Parts: sequence; C-alpha cells; structure tokens
Amino acid sequence: MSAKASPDAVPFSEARIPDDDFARMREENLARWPTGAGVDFEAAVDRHLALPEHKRLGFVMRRADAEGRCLTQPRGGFATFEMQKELMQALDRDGLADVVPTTTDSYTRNERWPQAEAGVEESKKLGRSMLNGFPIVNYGVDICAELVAAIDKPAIVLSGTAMPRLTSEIVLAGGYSGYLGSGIAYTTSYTKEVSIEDGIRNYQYLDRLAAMYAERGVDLHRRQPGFLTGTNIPPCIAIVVAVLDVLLAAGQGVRNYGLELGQALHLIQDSAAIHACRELCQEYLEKKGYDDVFTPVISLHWMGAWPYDDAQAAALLAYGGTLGAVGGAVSVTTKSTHEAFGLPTPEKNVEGLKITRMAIYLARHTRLDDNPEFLEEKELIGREVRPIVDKVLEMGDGDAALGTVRAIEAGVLDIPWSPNRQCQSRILPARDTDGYLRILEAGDMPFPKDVLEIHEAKLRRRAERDGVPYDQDLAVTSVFEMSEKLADLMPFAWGEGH
Amino acid sequence: MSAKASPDAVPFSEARIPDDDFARMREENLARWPTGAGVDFEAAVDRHLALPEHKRLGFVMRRADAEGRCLTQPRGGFATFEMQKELMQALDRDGLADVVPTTTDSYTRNERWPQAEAGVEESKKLGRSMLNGFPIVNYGVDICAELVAAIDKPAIVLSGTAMPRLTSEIVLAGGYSGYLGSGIAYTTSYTKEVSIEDGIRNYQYLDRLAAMYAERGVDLHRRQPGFLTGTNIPPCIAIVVAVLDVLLAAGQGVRNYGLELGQALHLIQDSAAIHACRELCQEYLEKKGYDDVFTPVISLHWMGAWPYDDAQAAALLAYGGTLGAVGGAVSVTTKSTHEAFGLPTPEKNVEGLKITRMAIYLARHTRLDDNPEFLEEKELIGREVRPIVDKVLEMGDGDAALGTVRAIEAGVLDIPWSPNRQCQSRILPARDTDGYLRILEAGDMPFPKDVLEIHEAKLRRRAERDGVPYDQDLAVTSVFEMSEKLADLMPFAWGEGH
Amino acid sequence: MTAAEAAGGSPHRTLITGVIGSDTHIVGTRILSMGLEKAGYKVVALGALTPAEEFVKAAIETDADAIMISSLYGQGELDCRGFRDLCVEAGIGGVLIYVGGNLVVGKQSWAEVEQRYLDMGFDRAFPPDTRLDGVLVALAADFSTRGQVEKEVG
Amino acid sequence: MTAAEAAGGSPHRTLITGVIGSDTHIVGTRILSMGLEKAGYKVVALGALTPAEEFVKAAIETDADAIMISSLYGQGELDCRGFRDLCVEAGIGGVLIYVGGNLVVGKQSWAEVEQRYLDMGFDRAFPPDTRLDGVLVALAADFSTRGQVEKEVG
Ligand code: B12
Ligand code: B12
Repeated sequence: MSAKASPDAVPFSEARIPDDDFARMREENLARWPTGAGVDFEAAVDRHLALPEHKRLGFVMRRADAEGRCLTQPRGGFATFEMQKELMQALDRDGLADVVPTTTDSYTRNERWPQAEAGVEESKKLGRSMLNGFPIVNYGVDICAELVAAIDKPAIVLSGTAMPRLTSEIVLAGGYSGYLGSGIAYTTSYTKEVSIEDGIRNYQYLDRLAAMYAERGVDLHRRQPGFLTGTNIPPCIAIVVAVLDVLLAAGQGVRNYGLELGQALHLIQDSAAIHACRELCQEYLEKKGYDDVFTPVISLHWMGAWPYDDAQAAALLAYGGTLGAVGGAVSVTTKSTHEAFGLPTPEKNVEGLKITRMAIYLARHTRLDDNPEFLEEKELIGREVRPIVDKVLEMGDGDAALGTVRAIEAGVLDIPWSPNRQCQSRILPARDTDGYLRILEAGDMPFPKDVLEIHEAKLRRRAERDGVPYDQDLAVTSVFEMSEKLADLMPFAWGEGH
Repeated sequence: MSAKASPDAVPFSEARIPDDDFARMREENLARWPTGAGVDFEAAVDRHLALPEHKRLGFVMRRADAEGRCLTQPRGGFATFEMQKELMQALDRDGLADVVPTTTDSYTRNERWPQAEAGVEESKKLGRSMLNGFPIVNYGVDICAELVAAIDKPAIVLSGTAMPRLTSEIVLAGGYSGYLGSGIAYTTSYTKEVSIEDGIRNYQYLDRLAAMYAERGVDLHRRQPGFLTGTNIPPCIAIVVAVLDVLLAAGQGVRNYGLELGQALHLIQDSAAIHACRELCQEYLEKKGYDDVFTPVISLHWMGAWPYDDAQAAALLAYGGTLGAVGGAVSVTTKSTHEAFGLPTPEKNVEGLKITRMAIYLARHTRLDDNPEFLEEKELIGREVRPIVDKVLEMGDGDAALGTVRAIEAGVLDIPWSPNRQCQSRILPARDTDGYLRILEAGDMPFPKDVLEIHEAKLRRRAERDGVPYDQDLAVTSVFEMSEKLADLMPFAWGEGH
Repeated sequence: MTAAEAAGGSPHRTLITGVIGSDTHIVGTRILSMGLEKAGYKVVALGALTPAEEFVKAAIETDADAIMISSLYGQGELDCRGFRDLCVEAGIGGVLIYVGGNLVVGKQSWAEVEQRYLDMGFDRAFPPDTRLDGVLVALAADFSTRGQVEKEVG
Repeated sequence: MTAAEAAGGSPHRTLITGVIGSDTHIVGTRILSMGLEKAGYKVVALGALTPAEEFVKAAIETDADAIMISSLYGQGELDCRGFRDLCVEAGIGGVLIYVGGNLVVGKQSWAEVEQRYLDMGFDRAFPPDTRLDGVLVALAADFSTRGQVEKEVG
C-alpha cells in the first residue's frame, strides 16, 4: 500500500491511455492491497450483464432523463458490512431511493487501508460506526456483490478522493454500476498535497476502466462532483470544472457521465445553472468532436453549512427537492435534518429522502424554461464560463489536461475555499441582495470586465442593505448564513419581538 | 341564547346598515349571552388605541405589504384559558408567528354556548382539550384582553361560522385586531341549514362593527376565508367569492380586508391566483367606486386531505412557504405534520411555523411576475371570474347581496363539496396532468364555452394518462391524491421495486 | 377479485350515513356514500351537521341495517357519547353502528381511541386513513355474522 | 463592549490551527484563523489534512501557547486519541489544547462527546455550532488563569 500510486510512464495529456500501458497500470494497481486480487474483469462484465436493467445506473439515468423524471439518491456509509447492508436496505425500501449509495470512509479515500481496518475493529468493539463511510477496499469484491444483491435498485459508490484507482477496480468488479468522482473537482476540494496532475491521472485511469466496461456492453454511469468545496460555489465555477472534467472523461472513452451541481438555493439561479451546465458541456464536447456523450445533471442539496434546527433543515430538504424538480435535474442527491451534526441514522436518512421525494412530486410539473430572469441568468453563466474554459484550453494548446494544470497554477482556474496547495483559492463568492451567489473577489480568473461589474454592483447593493463595508466579511457571513437561527434570519419586523 | 339571531328589520341589500338600526341590532345581540354585557365600545376603542402599533394587525398587514414581506400565522385553539394562553405564547415565542391566532371551537361557531361550557368542564376534568378550539364567548372580554396581553404580536380570531355576531363583539372589545370570516364563503362551506341571506346579514353586522372601530381610528384587519370547503377549490371559484365578499364588506365601510386563498399546490397557478385575486378585487371595488380598500392576499397551506406520513407532510409545509413567498402573498397561514390526524400540539404547531418560515426565507427573492405561463394563467383566471361576477351582479340588479343569494339558488354561483342545502354543489374540480386544478363539471355556472373547453381538454389528457374513464372519479381521486402514500404517488419507475 | 370486490353490498341492506354534531366536514361521508352505493348498498345520506337524534330517526324510518357516523372535527368524543343508548331507547338497540374519521382532538394513540369508542357501544371505529375497501370488507363480515346469527336464532 | 470584544488576543500568544487526520474540511479552521488573527493573536495555520505529529512539531517550533485542532469528518475520535501523550513525549505536555467541530460520527449527546475528549486530555472541546466569540472568551479565560498560575508559581 502507498498513498500515491506509482507514476505512470504515459506522458501527461488528455489523450486516451494506450491499452498496453493501461494493462500494466492495472496490474501494478491491483497489487497494492490483497483484495485487489479479487478483481476479475471478465467475471465482472458477466456480473453486470446479468443484472436486471433497473439495477444498472447507466440505464436508469438514461431512462429517467428520457422520461423527464427526477430521481432521489441519498449518501450513506458505515464502518461494517452489517451496518452497511442494513443502511442500504433501509434507503432502498423505506426511503424509496431510486439509486442506493455506498459512501466510503475518509481513510479509504486517502488509501490508508490499515487505518481503515483498525476503524472497522474499533467499530465492532464499540458497537457504533467509528468511520464516516464503508471501507470498501478492505472488504473487497465479493462483499460488494453481496451489497448490490441486497437491494433492488442501482448502486453507486461515492468516494471523495483524488485516488480512486483501487476502489474503483473493486467496486466495479463487484457490480456497482455508478461511480462518482473526477480529477479536477475532487483534487481541488478533497486534498492538500496531491498535485492536480496526479489527480487527473488517477481519474483518467478510472475513466479508461469504465470505458473498457462500456466497450463490453456495460453502460456504467460515471459522474462528476461539481459541488467542489460545497461552499457557496457560483454556478460558473462548477460548470467550468464540469466542462473540463467531462472532456477528460470523454477522452478516455466515457459516454455516460453525470454532472453534479450543488444548489445555490435560488430557484432561478439553480434552474439556469442546471440548464447551462448541460448545454455548455455539450457545446465543448461537440467542439472536441464528441456527439454521443450523455450528460444528465444531478442537483445536490445545499452543500454549505446547515442549520442546527430540525425544522429549518426540513425546509432546506424540501426546497432542495423543489429546486431539482423545477430546474429539470435528473436526480437530487439528498441530505438529512442531522446534516449540521453528523452522519444521519438510517431513519433520518430515510426521512430526508422522503421529504425530498414528496417535494419533487409536488413541483414535478413546473418549469421556468421561458422565464425572462431565468434566460438572462443562463446567458450570464455562458458569458462567465466560456472565457475561462477557452483560456484554459488555450493554455494547454488545446489539451484539457495540460491546460487545467497550468491554469490552476496560474490562478486562471480557481476554486473557492480549496484546501489544495496548488490552488490559489483567492476567488471568493458571496450572496447578493437577490439571493444569488456572486463573485466578490475573482483572484486571477479572467472573467470579462462587464461580467465582473455585474457581480460587484450586486454585492455592493448587499453591503449597502446590510450596512456593512464591502469586504471579505461579505463572503464569511455568506458561509454562515444558512446555519443561522431563524430568529436572526427572519425576525418579527416590528416592535421588539422577543 | 338562540342558534339564530332574530331577523333584522333592515331590508336585505348590500347597503350600509343605518346607524340606528345597527344600535338596536347590537343591543339585541349582546343580550343573548351573559358575557355580552362585558362589551363596552368606548373602552374597547381606548384599549385598541393603547396597543403598540406592532400588536395591531391592521398596521402589521399594511406594513408587511408595503415592505414586500411574507408573514406566517398558525391556527390554534384549545378548550381552557390556561391551555390557550400557553399555546399562544408558544406560537409567539418559539414559533416566531408574526400573527397569533385564537381559533374558536365548533360549538361556539354554532352558538351552542351551553355545550361549549360543558366541553370546558369536561376538558378540565380529563386534563386534555375536548373542544377543537377556544370557547371565547363563554370566557368573555376580559379573558380576551388577558390573551392579547400575553403575546407581543397582533392577535386574530379564526371562527369558521355563519354566525359571528356575538363572538366578534366580544373579541374586538377584548383587543383582538383581526377577524377572519365572511358571509358567502363561510355560509357555503361551514353550514347546512343557514341561508345565504342570513349568513350575509350576519357578516354585514360584523363588517359594520369593524367599520365603526375604523371610524374611531382603530384600523382593524378583516379577512375573507377564500379557501371555502378547502377541497380542490380552483382559483376562479375562490376569487369570484372574494370579489363578492369584499364588495359586501366595503359596503359596510371596511377598508382593511385580507383575501385568503387555499393553495392549489402549483407554483404557477398559485402565483397567478394570488395576483389575479388582488387585481380582480380591486377592479370590482373600483367599479363600485371604492378606491381605498386595502386587500392583501394571504396564502393558506393546502386545505385538502393531508398525507399521514410526517415526511410527506413536512414537504407540503415547506412547499406552502415557497408558494406563498414566490406568489407574493403577504402572509401564509400554516398547518403542521399532524394535520391529517388532529389538532397539533403546541410543539408540532411551532414546527409547522418554523418549516414554513424557513421556506419563505429561502424563496423570498423569487418572483415569476413576467413568466409567460404565469401571465397566461392569470389571464385565464380573469376570463373565468369576470363572466360569473358580472352575471351575479346583473342578477342582483347591481346589488352584490341580492345577486349572490339569487345566483347561488340558480347555481350560477356554485361551490364544490359544499354542505349547504341552498348550494347546488354540482361544480366539481379535479387536478389535470400538469398539476393545475381545473373544472371537471361546471354545473350551471356560466363560464364561457372556450374556457370550459380548455378545462375539459386538460382533464381529458389526465384521464388518458391515467388510463381511466373521463368521469367523476377524476374528482374523487383528486380529493385523495395528496394523502396517498409516497410509494403510490411516485414509485420507483422500473423493475418491481418493493 | 380483491376482498373488497368480493364484499359487494346488497340493495336489501340500508345504511344511514352522516356527520354528527356541529361538524361540517362533508367530503368523507359524501365519498363514502357514493362508494357504498356503487358497491350495491341502499344509502340514506344525512350530510353534515346532523344531530344524533336524526340518525336514529332516519334509521327507524328506513329500517336501516347500519348507521355510519362520521366525525372529523375532534368533538366527536362528546357528540357520540350515549349514541347506543339513544338507539336502545328508540327500540333499535341491535343496529350495527360504525364510526369513523378524526375521532378525538389531536393525534392520539389509535388503539386507545378505538377502545374508547367501542366502550361507548360502537361496533367498530375507523381511523382517519380508512378507505372504502376496508369498510366494505368490515360490513360484509358483520352482515354475514349477523345473517348467521339471525338464521341460527330464526 | 461584549465579552468577546473584551477578550482581545495578544500577539505574544501564538496559536496553532489546523484540521487533523485525513480531514479536508478547511472552511471552519480558515475562518477561525482569520478571526483569531483579527482579534490580535499570532496564528500559525496548518490547514486541512494535518497529521497529529505536525501540530506538535509546529507548536514546538513556534513555542505556541495553544493548539486549536479542528475535526469535522467524524473520524476525529480515532485521530485525536493519544494527542496529549504526543505532546507530553515531545516535552510540551502543558500546552493548551482545544478541539472543535463535528467530533464524532453521527449526532450524539454533546455532554458525552465532550467528556470523551476531556478524558483524552483536551482542555476544552467545542460543539459544531461554535462561533468565534465563544472561543475568544474561552482563550482569554484560560490564558488569564494560566498567567496567574505562572505568576504564582514564578
Ligand atoms: C462543506 C462541507 C464539506 C465540503 C468541505 C470543503 C472543504 N474543503 O472545506 C466537502 C463537500 C468537500 C465535504 C466533504 C466531506 N464531508 Co463534509 N461537510 C460540509 C458541511 C456541509 C459544512 C462544513 C462547513 O464548512 N461549515 C462552515 C464552517 C464555518 O463551520 P465548521 O466547519 O463547523 O467550523 C466552525 C465550528 O465547528 C467551530 N470549529 C471548527 N473547528 C474548530 C476547532 C476549535 C479548536 C474550535 C474552538 C472551534 C472549531 O468553529 C468554526 C467556525 O465557527 C458539513 C455539515 C454542516 N456543518 O452543515 C459537512 C460534514 C462536516 N461533512 C461530513 C462528511 C462525512 C464528509 C465526507 C466524509 C463525505 C461524506 N461522507 O459525505 C467528506 C470528507 C472527506 C474528507 N476526507 O474529509 C460530515 C461529518 C460527519 C460526522 N462528523 O458524523 C458532515 C457533518 C455532514 C454530515 N452530517 O454527514 N464536506
Ligand atoms: C377539508 C377540511 C376542512 C374543510 C371541510 C369542508 C367540508 N365542508 O367538508 C373546512 C375548511 C371547511 C374545514 C373546517 C374545519 N376543520 Co377541517 N379539515 C379538513 C381536512 C384538511 C381534510 C378533510 C377531508 O375532506 N378529507 C378527505 C376525506 C375524503 O377524508 P375523511 O374526511 O378523512 O374521510 C375518510 C375517512 O376518515 C373515513 N371515514 C370518515 N367518516 C367515516 C365514517 C365511517 C363510519 C367510516 C367507516 C369511515 C369514515 O373514510 C373517508 C373516505 O376515505 C382535515 C385534515 C386532513 N385529513 O388532512 C381537517 C380537519 C378534519 N379539520 C379540523 C378542524 C378542527 C376544523 C375546524 C374546526 C377548523 C379549525 N379549528 O381549524 C373546522 C370545522 C368547522 C366545523 N364546524 O366542523 C381538524 C380536526 C381536528 C381533530 N379531530 O383533532 C382536522 C383533522 C385538521 C387538523 N389537524 O386540525 N376543514
């Protein structure tokens, strides 16, 4: 085991990894931990092809999109097999989840498998999960297959990491038909020391692997986590990264690729973002000559700080369903009223699913596709995204991989609140008077001047309204906003109240 | 005590009750139950004028409207003073209610004060409320004043009845600054034997009384309960009644008159309804020469059958806040997750308020005022409402009171699911494929042919989609819809699921 | 064929429906009445706001087999007390009496609520989420037992 | 002046901040660090994903007065075990150690969680809804007691 996979001989670029190189990379990779030996690609293909259609996420996402449905999918992982199975069954049966997740723990994500092992032992001893997810590499392929068999929906792995090589081999071999993660998004938001180049390489591996399944008729669903650091990410930033990540995935042969967007919590902005994301990704895919990549958008419950009050959290859950349904997302990834405190119990997770599902049901007919404010905002997003993506590609002489690494180093591509050392993280978002997420400081990102003026004007209006200076504190208060007490957010407006 | 006040000598019309007649009517009225003697109009005026502005609902509604706020107001009533005070304080302090209610019990509503008295005794004996509201007439003026003093918000009385004469005298004397109820809406939806004429007369009394306070500088808030029978009321029906009720109130001198609308649970239809309601009421007020009646619209949480599942109910609560905020309602009247089962405990009532308030906070910026579908729907509502109102006024030779009585008899004005014998109740609404409430059967209501064709086309599409005949069952299933289990409303779409 | 379909009504069986007391909630009783009629029963619908005495009167006049009382508004617990006695006094003490709806104030344990109504002399009590099917099955079961009893006695 | 304003920091007091273990949640520690600096403290910010050893190393190198550990992702209960011992072994056993965030997996009783961390040797533990003000007051209180003790001892 090593925290970093050995450097690959393949030169770094967006090009498809050659088959023989890939074979060698796989061999090295699978040797890093005993359970790697359990991976048998041929058997895995058969396993997938034997699954009924409704348990294949690739199929389910395509059909949901074609039928205009909005699905629900929770997150969820606990330390032991028993806990994990019980959780997944509760989400499937009681929560009516359309897609059932397995979230890995953070040791697994950082390839600290011995520590994960210790966490399992400790959890068994104490009778409660000491890990924040399921250490799926330690458990191996057969256990994956058992979990997939325990539910009657497609299963997806959620593993926020820049190092998905071994995890993905094992879970795909075990019958999981969905895998969340991407090189740019996760490396900038989940790691400190991993270089963007390594992160991208690692996901090129995963994407090539997924494409290998596809070549054998297994239409796996790959997915990009556009929520990034989850902290007031304006749609344009998420979408720039989505465009680059999907180009990288397409380069390896992926054709079924979901795009996640964290909710901005504004009905118009989120609808605009969902539409713009898909359109802009398709626009750049086309430019690169890909006309057959399926890119459904998935809307994520508020990814920033949650309120500590159950009732407030319930409203956020329901609104998240509304935003996803009205925005035309193909699926909503859900949270629970426990979000501000810790991982939800299966019951609370189920509750979150049901609140969201009912909210989706209620709003499933409503679309804002010809609403003037929506059209305006969507257009603005285009004006924000294209200059950045164009510049990134230009910096890479047309290569998305090279361009991204150079652009992040130069701050041309920047992520708010990123822990990664390579990322300047000088861009700073804040919420404006109308509830839109805007850019307070752009760092070195080359947004057009007129676009930045719009952002500044709107945020200056907020500073005025709040009677505070126009400074970084606008960003900090925006981080806390949704976690504030209702009595502070919306007090009785007259008299002292209480 | 008598269930019906003695017939008034004044001829029945929309005209203002002459002062001397009114003085006589009041005298007779106050003599009907001992607590009537506690009413002292002069002292009452002083009591109101001594209240701080923020405890006067007339003021608070005007300011909320001017400032574009959306308030929250729950319902709530229990049998004894102690229970009622505790409830009101919880709603005020813990629930952050902007307006604090006192709901009367159903014996009080039907002027069965001795039965109410027995209910109080029984409640004290059993230690739980045996009445579904507070028997405020039995308790009298001073207790009203104590309740008003116990909170720091304006207080409103909710008393679904066609017989508000004595109740209103007592609570207005006691410092309540808001009173919900109207002659047409409540008589058609809360009574079986009371004639529309008597119901209108009774509310003319109340409106005249409120206007008498206004003449002395006390800007009370009167309010019309446009939700009617709460059962899939299409906006046009509610608005026709609102127009007629506000004309009657204005005729007695009322100038601060809220219009309630039960939510249709469709973002576009509800927004359109809220705007259309206010505009159409103003249009007819103007026609009648009233240019100074303040008519804010209040949006009510779903008034039909609720789901039995807490999570589903929570989504309905939150969506109700969204609908009110986006629609531009000045206030939302809230329910709780206990709705399908029974009166909520103070805790559950508080929770309902908080979920709604947070939902309002989240959507407070969003408006659909120039959304094409919204504009179309609003226009359609106008085409539905005007022909009916015009016909009603024509039948009354321009008199709204006479016209209403004749129109209801003739079925020209009809209410779905009405228990009232005078009401044909042949009109039958149902939900269409796009989630709009439409008219399945119009009875004798003179809607234009082209309008009815729109409704029919949309409902036929639903029958097709559901694969059911185009018949009354569309209406019945629409009654149950929102109370169905989530697994039935929105099952996993592929495979058997569970 | 579901159990409910099997439990078709008979036009020889007359059912009184209505909402007791000062209760205006008419939707449930109306839909129930429609459903019972469709299922084959003869239904006499008294509608909302019906005093207890009127149920008894209607039952006597139509020689009814069952009285189906609705109460939604929470005060049914007061309104329904003594209803069986009223029937006994009127000489129809053996009539089948059902009650259904939101039978008490607030969300209370259904088992307790049901017991309270059984103690009052109701043959069955139904919670708020009752649907026609369950009612048809119950009626069929009770009528068949009663038919049996009558036969055995007769 | 609020209690927090009164509790201004001192540039002579050095605080180490960071997120322990494999934990990437940087927002809280970053905002905290900004706030502590603004309040007058000298702050050495280690950022996310910081091994326990690095906290100790930084504390020794900067002669720090306190270590402010964040843990959000739930595995802090494993990461933080033995942290005090590490300090003792490194010869800075007396340093003030705070920990804050979502300190365990799931929503558990705060009183129990706090006790668990106090038992591990932390001077104070802070729940998820902690804001700067409360931290400033605690630091001021602890530094003044320690100042006193040092004075008394010295
Ligand atoms: C934003 C966020 C993320 C972002 C983080 C971006 C980044 N790089 O920082 C992303 C999306 C990347 C993310 C990832 C993950 N997250 Co996360 N995340 C959150 C979220 C929604 C908000 C955190 C936040 O930024 N809050 C705002 C800041 C300002 O507040 P704060 O961090 O709480 O800090 C304040 C206080 O806690 C206190 N404080 C903090 N530290 C200290 C230290 C001291 C000494 C003191 C005195 C005070 C103090 O003061 C701070 C300022 O007021 C929380 C849930 C929530 N709170 O709503 C979950 C949450 C923390 N995440 C959680 C988890 C599990 C994860 C993941 C493992 C993914 C998963 N399983 O779902 C990964 C972690 C990967 C990894 N290796 O670490 C869980 C932890 C569960 C638990 N403890 O039981 C939480 C609680 C959500 C949940 N309920 O499941 N997450
Ligand atoms: C619509 C409605 C109204 C409408 C009624 C319109 C009308 N004229 O019918 C309006 C707005 C007028 C109204 C008024 C009031 N309502 Co109301 N109303 C409702 C609501 C939302 C739906 C009722 C409904 O129509 N359901 C649909 C029908 C089809 O279902 P159902 O009535 O439950 O009937 C089914 C079953 O119960 C069963 N069933 C019913 N009766 C019987 C009888 C037998 C023998 C059997 C076997 C089965 C059976 O079968 C039926 C069909 O499946 C309910 C809450 C809910 N359920 O969501 C509250 C509710 C019934 N109302 C309530 C109250 C208190 C009132 C008011 C007093 C106002 C107030 N305080 O808020 C007034 C009553 C005034 C009065 N004098 O009666 C309370 C009762 C509280 C309690 N029991 O603790 C409820 C539960 C709401 C709540 N949680 O507070 N209401």
